[in-house]
Amino acid sequence: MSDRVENRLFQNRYVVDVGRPHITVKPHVNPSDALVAMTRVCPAGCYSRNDQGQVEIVADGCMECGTCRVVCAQTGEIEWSYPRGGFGVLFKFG
Amino acid sequence: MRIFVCIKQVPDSAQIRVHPVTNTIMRQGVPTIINPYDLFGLEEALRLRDRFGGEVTVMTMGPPMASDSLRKALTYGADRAVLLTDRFFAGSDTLATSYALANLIQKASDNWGKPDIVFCGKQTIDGDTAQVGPGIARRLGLTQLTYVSSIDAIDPSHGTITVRRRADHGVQVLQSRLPAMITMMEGSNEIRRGRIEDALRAASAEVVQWNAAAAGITDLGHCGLRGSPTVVKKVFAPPSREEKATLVGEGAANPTAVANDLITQIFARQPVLEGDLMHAAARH
Amino acid sequence: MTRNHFDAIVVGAGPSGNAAAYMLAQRGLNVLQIERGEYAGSKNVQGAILYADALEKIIPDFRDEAPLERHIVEQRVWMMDDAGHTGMHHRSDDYNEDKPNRYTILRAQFDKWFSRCVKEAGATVIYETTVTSLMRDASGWVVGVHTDRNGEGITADVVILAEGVNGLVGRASGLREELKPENVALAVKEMHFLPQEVIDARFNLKGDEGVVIEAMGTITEGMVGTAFLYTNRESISVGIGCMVSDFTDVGQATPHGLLDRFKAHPSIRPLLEGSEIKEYAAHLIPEGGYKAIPELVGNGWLVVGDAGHFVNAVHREGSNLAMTTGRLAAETVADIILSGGSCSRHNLAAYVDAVKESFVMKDMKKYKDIHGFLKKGRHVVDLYPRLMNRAAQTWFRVDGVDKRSKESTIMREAWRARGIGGLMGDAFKLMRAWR
Amino acid sequence: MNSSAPRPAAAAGSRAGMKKELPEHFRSYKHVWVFIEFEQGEIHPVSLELLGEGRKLADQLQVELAGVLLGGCGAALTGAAGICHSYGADVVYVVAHPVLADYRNEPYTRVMTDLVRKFEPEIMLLGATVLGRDLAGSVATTLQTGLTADCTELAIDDERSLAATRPTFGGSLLCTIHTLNFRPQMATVRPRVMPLPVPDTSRTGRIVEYQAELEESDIVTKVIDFLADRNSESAQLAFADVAVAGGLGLRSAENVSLVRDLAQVLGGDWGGSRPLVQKGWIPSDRQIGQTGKTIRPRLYIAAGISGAIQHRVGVEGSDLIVAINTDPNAPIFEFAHLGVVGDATVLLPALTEAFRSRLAVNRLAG
Repeated sequence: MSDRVENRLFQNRYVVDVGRPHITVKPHVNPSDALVAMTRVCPAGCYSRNDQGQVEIVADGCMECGTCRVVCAQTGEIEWSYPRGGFGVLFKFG
Repeated sequence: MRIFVCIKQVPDSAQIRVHPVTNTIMRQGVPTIINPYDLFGLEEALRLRDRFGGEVTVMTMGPPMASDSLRKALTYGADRAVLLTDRFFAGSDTLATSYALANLIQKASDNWGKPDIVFCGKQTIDGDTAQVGPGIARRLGLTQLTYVSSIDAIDPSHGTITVRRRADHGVQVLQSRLPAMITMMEGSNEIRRGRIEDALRAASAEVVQWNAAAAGITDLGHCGLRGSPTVVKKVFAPPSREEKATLVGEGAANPTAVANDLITQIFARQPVLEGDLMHAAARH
Repeated sequence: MTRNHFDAIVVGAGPSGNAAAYMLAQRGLNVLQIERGEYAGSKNVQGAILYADALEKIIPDFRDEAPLERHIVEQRVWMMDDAGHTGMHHRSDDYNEDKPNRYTILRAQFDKWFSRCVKEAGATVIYETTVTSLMRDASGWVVGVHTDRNGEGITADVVILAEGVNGLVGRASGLREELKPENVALAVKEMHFLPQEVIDARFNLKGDEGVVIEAMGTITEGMVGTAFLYTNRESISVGIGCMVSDFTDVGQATPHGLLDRFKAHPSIRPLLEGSEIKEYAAHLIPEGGYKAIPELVGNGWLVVGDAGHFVNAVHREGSNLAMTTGRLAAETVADIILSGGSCSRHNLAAYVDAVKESFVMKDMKKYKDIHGFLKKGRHVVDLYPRLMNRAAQTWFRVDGVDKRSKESTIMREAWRARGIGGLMGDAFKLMRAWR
Repeated sequence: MNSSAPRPAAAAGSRAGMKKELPEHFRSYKHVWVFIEFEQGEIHPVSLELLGEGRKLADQLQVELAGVLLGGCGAALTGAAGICHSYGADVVYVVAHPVLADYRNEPYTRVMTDLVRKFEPEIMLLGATVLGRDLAGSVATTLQTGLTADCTELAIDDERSLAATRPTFGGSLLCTIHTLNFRPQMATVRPRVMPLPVPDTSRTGRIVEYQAELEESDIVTKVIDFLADRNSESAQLAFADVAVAGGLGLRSAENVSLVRDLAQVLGGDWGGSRPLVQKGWIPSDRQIGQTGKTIRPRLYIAAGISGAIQHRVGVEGSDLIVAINTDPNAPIFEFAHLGVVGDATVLLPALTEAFRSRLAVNRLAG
């Protein structure tokens, strides 16, 4: 039960920049192992695989750690930038 | 146009949690923000200024740290910020708050001229009363236009304004006269990001700070706890709902049977709803 | 020039950026600091332990005002297997000194305070503004920054990049290479709130005393990493971190699953019992060590803190290296500008020399091989803790077996698991890496 | 320094906080009043709910319950006054004047304050509707009395004082507020919190007609149009009595129509969870949940929505939550009132049909 990552993220504070996701997965047919690994390794559980096997991202709960950026740097499958100033996660304790 | 915008620094209520065991409120780390409803008023004010020229003054009553919120309003592009802060205001209810703010607006008018429009948020997210705006309007004799979803026309030189206002079953189109106190509906606009120049200016701008005396408030009997007719006697957490959903339609023969079971249960719990739905269906 | 020109622009308001901006403002320079979060600290995550020395050199009387949680009187290092832990506890009343050496802090609050100091020192600080790129002149010299706000770019004599581990600006501008998964650790952390008295009682503390637990072992499921538990005034920070490359290639766990397992460990669970979680955070830690330190200066720019990979992974130090590099950078820049010099690569090299002279680079150098050792010798994080716990249990359990037999059981198990050559080799390599 | 955030009971020595003898000039204030919202020829249900609640308060205080009806047409108001009687009012103050035909703050405030000064009620209740909130603040400020907004519970304490309980901080806390030394004690009350009383058509009462002195030329605000919601296409989720929403359990964009069909039969509005917006199946103004809309309908039907905490926050205030989901362990069953474990794409059409025939049958019978 406590493994449900969204219940943890609910404790966090976010200002979501609606309609401007700061991370996007480029269109693909077969994701690389690195990208598939993110469905498990992303600490915010932002990545998931759809029925056709492609990896999708919903970045609303992103904590901007950069893990996916580093992991997928070689494959070039994702576009990663910081959210616009003031948007994204806002740590209360850090 | 000369526009005043009243804002309030509030705790981000989305971050407030009630401890599930002790049933007490957990205050640690709850950040303060500008009351989100105020931002709809601020944005509308900035748009009017951009269109007609003039200036936007943001103001608030609050503790000294409320100047952070005012400074943030400056980064959005407001021209001037005023903070009314004094220990005499502690514990103000809506009546005492509207007294202090009306005086603040009066004093600001003496300094910088009378406003054409005073914007307030529809309500605050901590108090949710929606009463301070109307209170200010009443005290200053401003035209009261609450729950405005758009300003359709405005003529500052003739002092006329046409707005759409949210009513309970539809939208009223109202034509009225300035000066007015307007509260904007949520979703009617989106607060801008200030330009880099606004951010730089705000970083070093002075936030004008007045205490009660500086704002010309001499009758402290109308301020703070003393000036508040209402008294909070008790604060408590709502009881949490323990029981889970009652499952319906288990073992039913087909979807239609499940649906009928469900409808029976719904109307058993909401007996009035059935009549109202019929009523509504008949009207269609 | 225009009113948008500054002596220096500092990108980021973490420990390194705040240290740099503060020192520059103190020296009378016209400084602009740009932070992308709503407030300083809103994007920052750390355990977090503050090492007094580095901050004292910047704000000597910081103890009077800074939001500090507890000063640390006890350090526990735990080797964990699935059922328990074997460890070392060091506690001393000497730590209850006038000016304690280490404190736990909450970064969001601490950074906010530090940022206020920066403003009071006279720097211009803007928030909610993301620097998107560096502005360069025709010769490639860095002359300012562009932001994600509308309006013109802002120019300065020098740009100090204190942008943190991801370091997007510097990377996008080609100042340094992309991070490698084997050079960064991903750490996740939760904030558990408990009444102060409960924490005092559970950890045998009074007043502002605090305890730090660092743990390694089977909790990281074969990955290279550590877990931690720090006491704050009325909360406990609990977290775990492993190398990113291990997360992808070695482990099978999710980061939060790993944290859950650590929290459920019989040695940890009672410490957190009844707590309320109020935040879940994740962050990267640059742990590539000495060999991963990028180019630090160039014409019109220099790099400080995490962006410069300044983290001592062995001693879990980072924020003190950040503050120190920020301070050293500011001193270099102030010397140059106040003497009318230009912030060329050549002149800014004085910063690199200063870093080399300081404990920062000396420590980084000392452990330059430890990283490779841990990576190759994964058994250090898994096998040895298991062996230690088995050994401890064999040793302490009174069960009618004579002590000499127990000793030989312990040794036999160690040999069987790793072999005498392996054991000797590990000891030798570890010694060399540590030296 | 909050205008209304909870603060501790007044500190000793503060004037308003101390329980004093009510000032002499307020002693004559008696009776409980309910402002009756009367628009487009109909009484707002919240006013009838308040008559039910006001009846209890009046009985406890052993005073009269009065309704206050303002409007443009005397005949219509008389009819409405009869309804007020049947819902429990002993007396109805009727003010008919052409200026009062449509609600406007200025003339309504003037008439209400005049009435209070003349007839001196001790309690005045209004619905916490757009109209009620617009009016209450002006009236309370003019009368310089206490107003507790958005109440969910009313009671009389043992000192004959109105104890008004209201949620604050977005509902995470409740506080009970008194107006001790000023009259009338004013409160606005949320719609659908108090039960609608059963009318007694045999009940009668008095009507007091009051002549307001108003001139249209004195009123600066003119109503130039009214655009009724029922003629509007845009999402009215925030105001709908019934809301139906779909989640990923719908499985395809085409199946969103199943949600829409049910909402239509129920005369309600429809929406969906965040993933549907992200997939582009529904427009963003129909997103329900924390980052979308917060809704408080009387009936909320969630089809194929697992009920992550973000969604829960957005719908928790609904009177009755019905969940349909294939996963019996879905979190939505933790906070729904009624649940069906099953496929939403199968159940929604069945439910639509069943509702359609049930409402039609009843209509014929009625």
